[in-house]
Amino acid sequence: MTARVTALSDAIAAHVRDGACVALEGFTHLIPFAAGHEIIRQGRRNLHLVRMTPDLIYDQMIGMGCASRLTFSWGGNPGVGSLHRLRDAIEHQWPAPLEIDEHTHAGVAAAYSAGAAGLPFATLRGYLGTDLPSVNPRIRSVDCPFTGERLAAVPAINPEVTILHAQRADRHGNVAMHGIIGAQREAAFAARALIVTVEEIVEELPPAMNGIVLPHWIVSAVAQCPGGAYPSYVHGRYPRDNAFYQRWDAIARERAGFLAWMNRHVLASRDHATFLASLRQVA
Amino acid sequence: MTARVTALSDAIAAHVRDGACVALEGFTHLIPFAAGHEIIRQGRRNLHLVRMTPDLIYDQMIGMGCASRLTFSWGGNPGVGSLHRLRDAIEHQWPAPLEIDEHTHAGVAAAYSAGAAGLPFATLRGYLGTDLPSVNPRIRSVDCPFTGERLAAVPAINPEVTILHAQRADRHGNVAMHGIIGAQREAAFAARALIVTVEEIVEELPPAMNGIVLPHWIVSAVAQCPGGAYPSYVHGRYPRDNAFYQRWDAIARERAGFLAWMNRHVLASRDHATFLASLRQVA
Amino acid sequence: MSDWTRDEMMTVAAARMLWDGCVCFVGIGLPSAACNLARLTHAPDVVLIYESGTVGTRPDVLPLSIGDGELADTAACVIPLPEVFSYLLQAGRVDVGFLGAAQVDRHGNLNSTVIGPYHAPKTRLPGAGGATEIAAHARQVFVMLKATPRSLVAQLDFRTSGGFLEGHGARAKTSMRGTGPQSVITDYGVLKPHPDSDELQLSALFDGATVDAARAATGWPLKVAATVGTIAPPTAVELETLRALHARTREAHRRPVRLPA
Amino acid sequence: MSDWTRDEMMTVAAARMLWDGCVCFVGIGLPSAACNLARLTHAPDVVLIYESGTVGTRPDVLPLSIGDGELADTAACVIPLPEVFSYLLQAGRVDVGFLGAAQVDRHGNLNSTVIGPYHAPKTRLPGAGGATEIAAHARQVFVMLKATPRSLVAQLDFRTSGGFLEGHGARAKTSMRGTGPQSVITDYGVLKPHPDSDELQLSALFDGATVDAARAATGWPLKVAATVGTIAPPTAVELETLRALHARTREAHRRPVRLPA
Repeated sequence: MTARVTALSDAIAAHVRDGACVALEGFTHLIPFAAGHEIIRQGRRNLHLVRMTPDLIYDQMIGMGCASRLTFSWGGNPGVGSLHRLRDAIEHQWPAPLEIDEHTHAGVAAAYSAGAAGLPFATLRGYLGTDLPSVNPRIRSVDCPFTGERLAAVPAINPEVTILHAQRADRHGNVAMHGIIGAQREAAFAARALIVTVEEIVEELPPAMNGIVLPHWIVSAVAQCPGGAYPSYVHGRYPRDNAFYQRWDAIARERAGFLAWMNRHVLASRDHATFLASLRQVA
Repeated sequence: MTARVTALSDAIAAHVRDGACVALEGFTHLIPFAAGHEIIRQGRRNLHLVRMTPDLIYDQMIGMGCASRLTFSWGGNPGVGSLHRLRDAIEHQWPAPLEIDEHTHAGVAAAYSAGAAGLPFATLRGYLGTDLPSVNPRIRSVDCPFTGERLAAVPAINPEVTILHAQRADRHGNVAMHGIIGAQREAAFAARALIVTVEEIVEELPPAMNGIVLPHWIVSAVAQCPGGAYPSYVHGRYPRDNAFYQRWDAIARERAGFLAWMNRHVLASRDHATFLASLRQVA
Repeated sequence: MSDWTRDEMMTVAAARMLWDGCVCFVGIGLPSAACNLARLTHAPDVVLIYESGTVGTRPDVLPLSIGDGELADTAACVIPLPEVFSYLLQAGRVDVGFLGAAQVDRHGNLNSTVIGPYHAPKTRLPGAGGATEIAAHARQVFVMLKATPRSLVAQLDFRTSGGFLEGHGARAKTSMRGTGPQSVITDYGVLKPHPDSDELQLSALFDGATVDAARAATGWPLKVAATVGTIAPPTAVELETLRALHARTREAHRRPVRLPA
Repeated sequence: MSDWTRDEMMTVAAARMLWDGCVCFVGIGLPSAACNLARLTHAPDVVLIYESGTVGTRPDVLPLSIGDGELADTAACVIPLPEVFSYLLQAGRVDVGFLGAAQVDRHGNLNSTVIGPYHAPKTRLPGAGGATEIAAHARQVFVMLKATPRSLVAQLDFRTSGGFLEGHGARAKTSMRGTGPQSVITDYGVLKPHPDSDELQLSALFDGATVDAARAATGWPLKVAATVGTIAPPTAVELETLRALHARTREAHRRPVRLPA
């Protein structure tokens, strides 16, 4: 399979169905906001969202009613506080009940890695001394066939669709990224379909050697989407808008204010460029 | 612990004891020949050698009587044929019996990865349809606690000492490498002690970002050793001497010729520079 | 100089616990400030690891999040997140794990998951993140939190990360590989585990803090070590370095970000 | 042009089996020549993976070993070897695995480990390397070897890699994920498995080869497919491309290497 260079809206329409298990990854860096907004615009429902650190983008998707289940390991606004929409969904089932499948970072990282490797489960020295296994039946154990030691086991994560943002792709769909990469490669290899938005599509990528490349034949669709990670950041292109993360705390605190903001900036914008323009008007 | 910049002979004397489990890694590229020769010069015995692809360096170490056990997955002279000293040890117990612990590449790679991760075993979809488990009791199985599937399991490999060769280190002992890297990082993280020979020690390494760096606090000793991977190669420095690999077939075919060559070039040379000089005289 | 805040004293006290060259897994917030203060003062070669994969990082300003670009630019290397947890933490290569929490109990167990019942939460907190495995596998753990009877509690609402479990050697019987929370740094002083019972007890007070104040801020009947030390107030160098770090950080985070075009 | 060798015919026939864009895990030797010939002729976008971690590589000369620097210089990316086997092969992302072997049996099982008993070998061979898992997980497998009654054998001395096991659907009952050896390319023609019995039978002959010669070179009573095709001889372009590749390779490997100083 060779990656199709396409419009983001077409990629989402083609690959993200209602009820799908979808992972938007990016650890602080390269968070695919543009793709998340497009999923909101297209009104997807009952998604099983997976992400180590539900960030503002999942706060928005959950608050807009896209999700019915969340697999995660840390759900906050980093350095700021709560994700109010996530909390409202968990604490008050608004706008819909949200089943949660809660893990630790080590557990999700291992589960993505197992998914990438085509294994049904991951083994780790994890979940020791924690109550998590008492609330999550998906955390089990396995005995070492050599030492007899009991270790933790989690099921592999194999998203139907993984969505990433990256610095560049070439016209064949090879994707290059650098900087903090979290568990993105594992989430990419674990997925049945992989959508990547990029800042720029170039004719040819430079020789990569040991650099991070997602080869075109594991990429389902590439969409050029400048600023697509904003308000998170793209190493070498634009910094994280920490002030926006701080402002989000007030925007998302109340349902009405949240909905008004989403309507004005996301739903009223036909694409990410328009979304960014709408923010520029406010600034 | 901070890495000591030291002479190779001191590093081998300090870390490689008779009977130790030792892994010299490097997949075609960056094979630590200088370190292997130093182990031969220091007359180590009963080593448990681990390496995915026993290359000329293990042919030499085995032929010189350093090893009593070998964990491996492919033992040949790549593109040329047999390793005659390895075969002589297995077929005729010369110069000493050699216990073999035979795996597949996937199995050894997984075992190093498990060792690096501090897990007692690795799980893989491996050893299917092969007779290897019937001759290697260390290949076992584990059942997935979620799906019930039976998978292969191998014990983690945690060498007492892993030895690598790399392009550069800084004076703190941080090591940078690039090019084909095989399972070197996994073998490094799996080891209790890590010795690295490098082409060059520099004051400061350039910023690495996603490049391959072994941080100084996992490195036990660094030794500057130009040409230390010859006749294998160092990307960006010198090419593989394919002709030498072809010549080795004749050198190693008979015991007497092998011993004469080793005596003349390795034992009679006090260090790797002298070894290289002795080869230059022949050429 | 005596016009320091309790936050500053906590940060300074925590920083002093790190030694030069130690390998430290850094949580965000107070731990991040403490670790970088140590690096900028007595421990220039402390190895700071953030769970985002930045190893040996030397940020000029404190990150707001755990994955700011500054951390990557100044790192010895940036590795995939799964390797941080497997090759570094789980393999036992981290000397000190530095954690915060919403609640700590008398045996150093931590809650950062939920206040109230898990399935009907009063307040849903962010959750475990890296904390559970840091608490299990770092050779020792330092915890930082402000003391109130609602943070130092007799009973956790949820145990996110294991300290000494039920105490009296319970942890040593598990496969948790580190030695557990050896210091809990609060804003009145430092708690350390009793060698037999593993119960946290008052081990040292900040200059100006009292045993009574410490007890009032603790949700269980706080025991006091045979000898309670006094922690020297911040030195001028420590305070200046910390305040300059915070000032640089504030300025950097205030700098307006131009929206990408 | 009819002055081609059997080696050349084998290589050309194997190359033709690859399609443009297919993801191919390449063994060294004859498979490597075939895969690169395909890339230089009808399949410019074939994705070649060598187990050394070079992905999407486009070498100008054939590597002597599986990890020559040329492979890294021309690769789309170079990844750690454990990922080649886990993320690419085991996860089922490889279309074609290309293997050689010392022995093949009638059900496409392969031996590259030992001639004679394992514990008292007559000839110790290199062993499995990547072959066992390539044979299990590549979506299909092509095998290349020169036919003699000692290479196409009734009974393997050791089963290194599974083909159709005992045949008659035995493989499909295992957790081997690929469809197994769909073509065995010998120097007289191509064997393919019978759809029911999984037994390899003569499916096509090279120009000039005969059924009798094929039978004489096979260590079991070779069955012949209902219709046996004839494989067109190498075209001028194929032969010229292959010979130029070999000439470049010979010259590169002959180039004296200066000993490092």
